[in-house]
Amino acid sequence: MTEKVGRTAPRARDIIHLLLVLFITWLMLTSSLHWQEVTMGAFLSLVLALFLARSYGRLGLPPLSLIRVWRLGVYFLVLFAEIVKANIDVAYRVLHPRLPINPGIVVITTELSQDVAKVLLANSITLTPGTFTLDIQGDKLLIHWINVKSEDTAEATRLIAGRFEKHLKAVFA
Amino acid sequence: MIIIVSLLVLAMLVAAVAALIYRDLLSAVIASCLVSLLASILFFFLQAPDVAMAEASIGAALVTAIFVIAIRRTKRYEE
Amino acid sequence: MRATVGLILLAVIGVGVGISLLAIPFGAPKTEIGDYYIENAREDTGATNVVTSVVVGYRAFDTLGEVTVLFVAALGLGAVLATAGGKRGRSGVEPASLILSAGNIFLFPLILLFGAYIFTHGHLTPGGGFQGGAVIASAFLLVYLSSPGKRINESGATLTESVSGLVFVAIGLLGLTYGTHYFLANFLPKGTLNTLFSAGIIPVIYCAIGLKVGSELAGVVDNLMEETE
Amino acid sequence: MSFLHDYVYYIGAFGLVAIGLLIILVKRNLIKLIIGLSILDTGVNMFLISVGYINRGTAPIFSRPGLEPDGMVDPVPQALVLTAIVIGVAILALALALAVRFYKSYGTLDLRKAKELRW
Repeated sequence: MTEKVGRTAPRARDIIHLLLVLFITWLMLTSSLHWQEVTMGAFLSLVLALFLARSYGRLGLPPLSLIRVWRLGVYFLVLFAEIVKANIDVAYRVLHPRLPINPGIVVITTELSQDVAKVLLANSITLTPGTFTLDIQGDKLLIHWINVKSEDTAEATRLIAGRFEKHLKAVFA
Repeated sequence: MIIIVSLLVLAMLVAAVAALIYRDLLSAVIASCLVSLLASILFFFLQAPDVAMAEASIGAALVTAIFVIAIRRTKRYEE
Repeated sequence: MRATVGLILLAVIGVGVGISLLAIPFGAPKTEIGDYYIENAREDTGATNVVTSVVVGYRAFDTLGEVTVLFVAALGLGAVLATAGGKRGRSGVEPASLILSAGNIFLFPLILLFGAYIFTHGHLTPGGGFQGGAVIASAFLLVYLSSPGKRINESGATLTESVSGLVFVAIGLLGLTYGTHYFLANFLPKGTLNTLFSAGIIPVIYCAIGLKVGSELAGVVDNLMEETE
Repeated sequence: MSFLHDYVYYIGAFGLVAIGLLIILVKRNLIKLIIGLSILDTGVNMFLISVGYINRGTAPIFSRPGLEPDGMVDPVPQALVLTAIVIGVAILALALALAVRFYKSYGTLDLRKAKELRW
């Protein structure tokens, strides 16, 4: 069945989604609105989008809307704040003379269903100092934690993923 | 400026010596990747951005990947 | 014995090269041709990046030879690794984790776009066909890492490579008939300085080089990864 | 300090060439030899680029209108090195393919073990 799915024509939604992502990236790369740059960018984005939209569709991205982009922006702000907080925490632990760490590996579960949402969650956890995603299997994430506060899965999920999951669910709902 | 450059050159030579003495070929390849990376920064300081880009994308990335693939197909340790 | 001979040889070479290095002044202008290129590259080729105008303008024929060397090396690599009637496939590979495979699907188009950005802007900013081609090849490397069993479309890669090589030669031959009548003459209009569609044939050749180098290097990686029994 | 300013890049380039040569002369493992070749390659490129440098020079790109042609570094060595890097990767890949082939034929990467190649 998967073989057959791979051969079908790409959906228009995926093409438009990828096209927009590529075109915005191109505008950021060139940082110019000269008509030649815009034409070239539109042409390259269109070619790449037509060729690659089929595999892109497998990511399971939600339909595009402005509110989602806004929520994604909010999510990045939350992520930035969390990174700053975790940085201060880890710096405190490293500089403390008694080194109050308790490293270990815990398993957490996530309620997110889309692959790309899980990857975003895993990368956010990795970006935050002190926690590091080792692997994803199904809805379970394997986390290395510098200061294990709880071995319990539900409690660890609340402490590590809770702060991101709420916003990610809003983005991908 | 000159102190930064000297430190970079020193680090590059240390990485090259590390590539010489490691018995583990994988470590030696990573050390030679470090040589290429530091050389690309030095190329940038020498006002050669084109060459710095080529060295970073080819010398540091592709060459390392090709070496790692070749080591996977042969042996990892030098006897 | 071998090490001793090597060290003695190295010491001799080292003293010789060291003495000659001390005689070369650092930071002083040396070649007159370099000054000529810097002064005249903008009028002659229309490219703002002087290195690009040397590589694909003044010395384009040399670059054609270099691309040929790369092609022959890739061909030789395929010939060395191929065994007659061998079974092709990759053994002992595990599927990559979700982070790598999903991240690869998302990043692959962006890396290709970045490579295309580098080689289309070769005449304006640092970069060009060789760097962009290497970026494109590294995108295919990411595909190999995320799904180890996957192969590139070999006929597609060969087609891209041959067509871009042909474009390079065809543009050179067109220069013989139009304009100033020499091989690889810049016969297209030079356009306004510092815009994307300028510098005549330089961006076209650099795009061809970018695609050619990209498909060749991806083919090299593919050939090396292939297990032949 | 002035000595360092004049010669630090030359020292780096020369050191890389020397270490690369040393690896090629002393080691017998084929892949180690190729690593030495790549380090030597980087050293030679480094030397060529540092010969083309001009004190307080700018990169040879007219990206802004105000740039003067006088203070630009020499573009010719840069074009040469760009070529050399790409040729270098092709040669390395070919050499590694030969090493893989050697390993398949002799079951080892050690040059001493292959009698026909001993010197």
